[in-house]
Amino acid sequence: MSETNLVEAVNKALAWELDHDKDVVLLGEDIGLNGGVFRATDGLQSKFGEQRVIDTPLAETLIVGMAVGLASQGIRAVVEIQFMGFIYSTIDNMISHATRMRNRTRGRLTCPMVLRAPYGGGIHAPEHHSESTEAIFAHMPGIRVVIPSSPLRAYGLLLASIRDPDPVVFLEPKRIYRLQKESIEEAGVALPLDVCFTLREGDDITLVSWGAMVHETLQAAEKLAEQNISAEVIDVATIKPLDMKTILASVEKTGRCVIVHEAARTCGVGSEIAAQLAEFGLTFLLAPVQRVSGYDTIMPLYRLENYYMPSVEQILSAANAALEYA
Amino acid sequence: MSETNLVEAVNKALAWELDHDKDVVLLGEDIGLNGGVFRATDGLQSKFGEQRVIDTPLAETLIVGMAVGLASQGIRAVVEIQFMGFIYSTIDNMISHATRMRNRTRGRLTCPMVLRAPYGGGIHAPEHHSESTEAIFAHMPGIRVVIPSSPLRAYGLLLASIRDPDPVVFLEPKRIYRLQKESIEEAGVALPLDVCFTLREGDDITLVSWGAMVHETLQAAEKLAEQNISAEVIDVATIKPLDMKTILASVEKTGRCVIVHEAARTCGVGSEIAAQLAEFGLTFLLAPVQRVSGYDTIMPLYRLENYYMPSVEQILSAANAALEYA
Amino acid sequence: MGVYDNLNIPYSQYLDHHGQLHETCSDYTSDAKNLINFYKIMLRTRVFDQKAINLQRTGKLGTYASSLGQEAIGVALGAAMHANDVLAPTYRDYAVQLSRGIKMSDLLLYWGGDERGMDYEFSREDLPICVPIATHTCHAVGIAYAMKLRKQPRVMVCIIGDGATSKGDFYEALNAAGVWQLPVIFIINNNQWAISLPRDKQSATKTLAQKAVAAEIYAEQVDGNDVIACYERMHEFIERARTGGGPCLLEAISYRLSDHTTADDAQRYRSPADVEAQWQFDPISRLKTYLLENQFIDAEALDALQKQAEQEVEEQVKIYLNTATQPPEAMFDYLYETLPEALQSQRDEVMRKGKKHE
Amino acid sequence: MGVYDNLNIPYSQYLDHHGQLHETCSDYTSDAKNLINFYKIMLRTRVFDQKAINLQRTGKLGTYASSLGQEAIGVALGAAMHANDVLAPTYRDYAVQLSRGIKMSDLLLYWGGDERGMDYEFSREDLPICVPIATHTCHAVGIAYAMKLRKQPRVMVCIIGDGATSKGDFYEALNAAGVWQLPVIFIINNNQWAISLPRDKQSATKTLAQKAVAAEIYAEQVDGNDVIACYERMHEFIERARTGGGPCLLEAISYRLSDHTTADDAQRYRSPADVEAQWQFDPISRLKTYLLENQFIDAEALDALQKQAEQEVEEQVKIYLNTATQPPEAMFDYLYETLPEALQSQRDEVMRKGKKHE
Ligand SMILES: Cc1ncc(C[n+]2csc(CCOP(=O)(O)OP(=O)(O)O)c2C)c(N)n1
Ligand SMILES: Cc1ncc(C[n+]2csc(CCOP(=O)(O)OP(=O)(O)O)c2C)c(N)n1
Ligand SMILES: [Mg+2]
Ligand SMILES: [Mg+2]
Repeated sequence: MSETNLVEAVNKALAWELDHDKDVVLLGEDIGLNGGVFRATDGLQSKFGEQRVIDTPLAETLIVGMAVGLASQGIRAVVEIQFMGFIYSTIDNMISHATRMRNRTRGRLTCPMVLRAPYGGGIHAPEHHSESTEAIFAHMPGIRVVIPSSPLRAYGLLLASIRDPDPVVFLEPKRIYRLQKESIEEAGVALPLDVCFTLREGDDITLVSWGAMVHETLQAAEKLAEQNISAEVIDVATIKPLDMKTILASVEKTGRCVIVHEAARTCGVGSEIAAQLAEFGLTFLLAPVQRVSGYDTIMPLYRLENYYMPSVEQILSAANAALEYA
Repeated sequence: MSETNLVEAVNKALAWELDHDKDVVLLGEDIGLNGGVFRATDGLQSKFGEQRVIDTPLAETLIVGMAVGLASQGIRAVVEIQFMGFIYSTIDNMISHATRMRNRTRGRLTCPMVLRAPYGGGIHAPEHHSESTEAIFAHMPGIRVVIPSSPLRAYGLLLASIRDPDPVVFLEPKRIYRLQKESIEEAGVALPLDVCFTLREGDDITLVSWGAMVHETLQAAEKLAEQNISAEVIDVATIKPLDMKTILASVEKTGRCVIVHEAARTCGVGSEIAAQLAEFGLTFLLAPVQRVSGYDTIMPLYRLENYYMPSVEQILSAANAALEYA
Repeated sequence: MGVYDNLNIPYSQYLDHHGQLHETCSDYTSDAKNLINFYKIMLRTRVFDQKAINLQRTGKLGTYASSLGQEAIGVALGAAMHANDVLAPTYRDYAVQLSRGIKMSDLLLYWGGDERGMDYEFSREDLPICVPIATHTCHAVGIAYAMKLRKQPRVMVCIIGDGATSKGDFYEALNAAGVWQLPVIFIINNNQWAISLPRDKQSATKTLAQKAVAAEIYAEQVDGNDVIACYERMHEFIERARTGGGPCLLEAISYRLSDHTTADDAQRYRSPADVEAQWQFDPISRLKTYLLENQFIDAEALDALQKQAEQEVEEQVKIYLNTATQPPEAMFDYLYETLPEALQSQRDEVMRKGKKHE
Repeated sequence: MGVYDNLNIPYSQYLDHHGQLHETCSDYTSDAKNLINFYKIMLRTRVFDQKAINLQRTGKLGTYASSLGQEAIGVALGAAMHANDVLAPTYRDYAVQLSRGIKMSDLLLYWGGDERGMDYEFSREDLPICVPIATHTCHAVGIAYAMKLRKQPRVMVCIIGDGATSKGDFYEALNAAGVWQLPVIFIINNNQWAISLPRDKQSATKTLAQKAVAAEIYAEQVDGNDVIACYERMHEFIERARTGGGPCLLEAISYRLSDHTTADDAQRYRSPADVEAQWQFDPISRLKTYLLENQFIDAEALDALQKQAEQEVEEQVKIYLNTATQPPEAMFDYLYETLPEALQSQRDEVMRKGKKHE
């Protein structure tokens, strides 16, 4: 047991799998001696060698292409893309190959790989370093998209993602890399994929979120509690495929829902959740589903980034609108 | 005036702009002598020269990167990507540069370019040749995504897209390239972007669609009319930004809505429309919004593609479910 | 005239287009049995190819990419590779695929719109046909990395076209192969055309082989219509890589005698006379001349081979035509190892749709 | 030992690291005035750089990428380019940006999190700083294409790092520039490191210049810490391109004396002693030696230049620090030429948010 923050939890999960499965390799830029720009792979190269913790040339298409090839040989490649802003040149390989290798060969070849990337804003990073474009991956068939929001979930979900027999995009909310510490038992126990985590139970309203925004959402729930409003908080965690069962059951109970995410609103994952709530929950919805999200703008440079990102206040005002709706 | 099918309409719009704006160039693979694999650029190179109708090396990243550079010099580059399945390596340039050139330079440089690609299934094409991934582009800020569904709209909307001062992704439903002929007056008159086209008025239910699926949707409306049900049919046409005003006004009138698209369901553009209907139309929705769409699977090879694509029957059964909902 | 004319990339030709041998063969290619085998597979490939085009023309097959005139490259490669080496092919590499035991019926199934055509019975680690140009070059590097990591004496072979050499993927792959000295061979089937784009508009380089200079990878050119030279160079490259010698690149110069695919009409962009003139370099006739002139085979035996090929193709076509379509829910059955619950209802939906259409 | 050791890519050095001249200068670099101007801009760049790092350390600037030790490349380039040529820079090219009239206050605004730092007052056709590595190489090809199409006597210059040479974009751009013989110069600032990856792990090639062989583009190497050699080679390349001579590639060999950025800690992956040893090659001191030894300048004048640079930087910092933040709705105001109606409500929303925070 040790007190661990989110990025350390990532490191521990990687170390565990490298240690227990000789077919796991890591690859990415600056992940070796440098330990990754956020130190997620700190110390792993010296422990597991340059052959398994691979510093690659500066070429993202190559990295994910290699992962597809490695995976076809049964090697579980865990890729680090330095920032989500540099993930776009990997989309071709993800959508044209990784997601469909099993399908197109009718199971002859598979693609057990993980595409890790820090994502999101809020750390005063330079241009292109604050992207939240998870919806692009969530639209791809044949994939899982997993986003942890705490050290414990980072540890357990990353283990599950590496062990998953299909490709997983694992997005790490870098704003909360060092926000919070939790005790992690380093026993290699995975958490389940494909299910939401209900972080707080409540009866009056359901707040649905993922990634760093879970923290603002929890704070909003706390404030609502002060007003004697009991909010249920759901961390979606696996945003593809969606565990709508849990979300629908909650909204059936509360009748009201606010979805909170940092990504741009239009065609974000929030739209899918809202659409399904409207389709399957119309009878029990007591108020329109609200989305509190980033805007449909380019993520501004850092002086304005706080205006871009959803605030506790915005969540509260959406929640109040939903609660007051008659 | 001449009877023109959709792909010929594209050709005529390109020819008009090349003729009337010396700053327009076309670039892509096999668009010269070969006239493009669908003949959309037939005859244009011999008329306007190799300098302006440019056969490029086989490199999609280059092509769209060049378009960004050309556009920064005020040259309106109209790019043809041979099939949407080969568009993915252009995403990096679209999201990291084209969409944000104006924003990041505060208007100093802009990106008036068009990214054309044939898209969708239904022509028994080989693997990777039947993709419908418009939602990826619809999620990008700073962009327009335009999809014509008839020769007339192809002509007018493509002219508008080329003249638009910002980047436009122009997706051509290849299944209907030669389905229908319309009389086109070759006068260079553009149609408006950013608005839906109401193709058929009705009071009982709203059917919303775009691209090739508009035709199945119209057929479904015809069948409903035989049952004395009057369906309003909306062709969204510009799927980003969305003209929700028109859609909301229609659903306010009818109370019921079915959205029809060929792309995978999860995080498709249908989810955004449904989410907004649920948010702004909850009071007048008489039934859950239904989505009839492609599945969240890899587009199957052609033997099964008809099972993948929404059918008139599926639209009818969704419409009937919405109509019967009490 | 290029900037790097003094580069002197080696070029090999053993058997010229008159069927005359100019170099000393290795034991392997001195053995008539092996040459006859080359001939046999080239022939099978060509008969298959013609049949596939006919099937397409009569509506029994989807769009098909012909390998006409480029059979030597694949047959030589098939002979030079070991069974447990791995191949990453394009859509025009039937010759090597057939050599590696991929069934004609599977190739037909693929072009006939059925994913089961990629579930090969043999060479099960080979990648399926790659359509997005050059993307498989990076997969090949990953596979070669796996081989090196596991210290296996295996070699990865990746084939691409001349057009593919313009794509960034190719270069990223080459560079990485050079950095890690991986056991991977890149073979460029330079058939002079990328659909309608002629070789000289694809790149200003005098050779395509010299692109390997950008990664410090050894490269050569070979007459791609000369099955003997192809075999000799490929064999050497592959065995060198197998024993730790690192990556190599081979540009095999050939010509696309057919349209790009059955959906293409090459007369729009090149003259039939130019194509006609290229027939004199046909890889099959030159080997035939050589075999006959050296009495390695006689006309009768050649006839028998032709019949045998036709018969095999007919049988395979029958298997293809008799393969029932998958049920619609098959589109979900290999999407994930276990279908997520969220997708179960979609699978049910398409099953119902299937029932209605029955 | 590489495979292509006989390539003989030319390498130029005029001024060695002791400040000794070994080649005959052109009229331009024989003129003390021009050399003093080189010195001045290198100095300004370095003073600016140090100040920016201090601002970052004291929380007044975001992450910043230092150009320490690589000033010669940019200053030479700034002198070799015409005002109406176009530059596509990386995030480490302040020396050339300052030469081209980009204001320090704008560079600070950019790193200080404000888009207005990319709205340059001069050189308005230059691309803004490019962060996604190598993507601007293809933009450069597009711009050069525009110049050629319009028959303008202008030249496009694109700078990239050693790491960027591994990206496919770079190669696609090179190849296209070769095909169309465009007026574009690619300059590689080979500072030996791509964050933590040393040059020899980035590519197996003996030189980076030889990557141009893959596109049949002429290439040379130059001592990137020798401002005179840099200027001579760049001037020749640029004027050649201007008069229809086509593209070239120049690898300028330098060294990153700083951390990668202020967010980096280079001690994790390279020893301080190695960095220390590189200081002897510093481009500024060698030019200083040369100027002093040849009595082109005296110590007093040098002092004055130093003071002048410091003063200018102080003034520019003041402008930066006094620039009020944009209103929140600024994030919508240059998204499209005209904001689509669908986004109006979001703009209103962020304005309300702004009001609340006031
Ligand atoms: C990334 C990508 N872009 C475009 C295409 C469409 N396309 C299919 S084959 C082809 C030409 C390929 O030429 P080459 O590499 O020389 O191979 P060949 O067909 O001549 O064997 C093109 C452009 C594709 N399949 N993939
Ligand atoms: C496509 C992309 N991948 C990763 C990064 C993160 N990154 C920023 S700078 C850098 C190293 C660049 O090295 P080099 O090209 O040598 O330029 P230098 O920083 O040394 O000037 C990396 C990996 C990026 N900006 N873009
Ligand atoms: Mg070819
Ligand atoms: Mg560098």
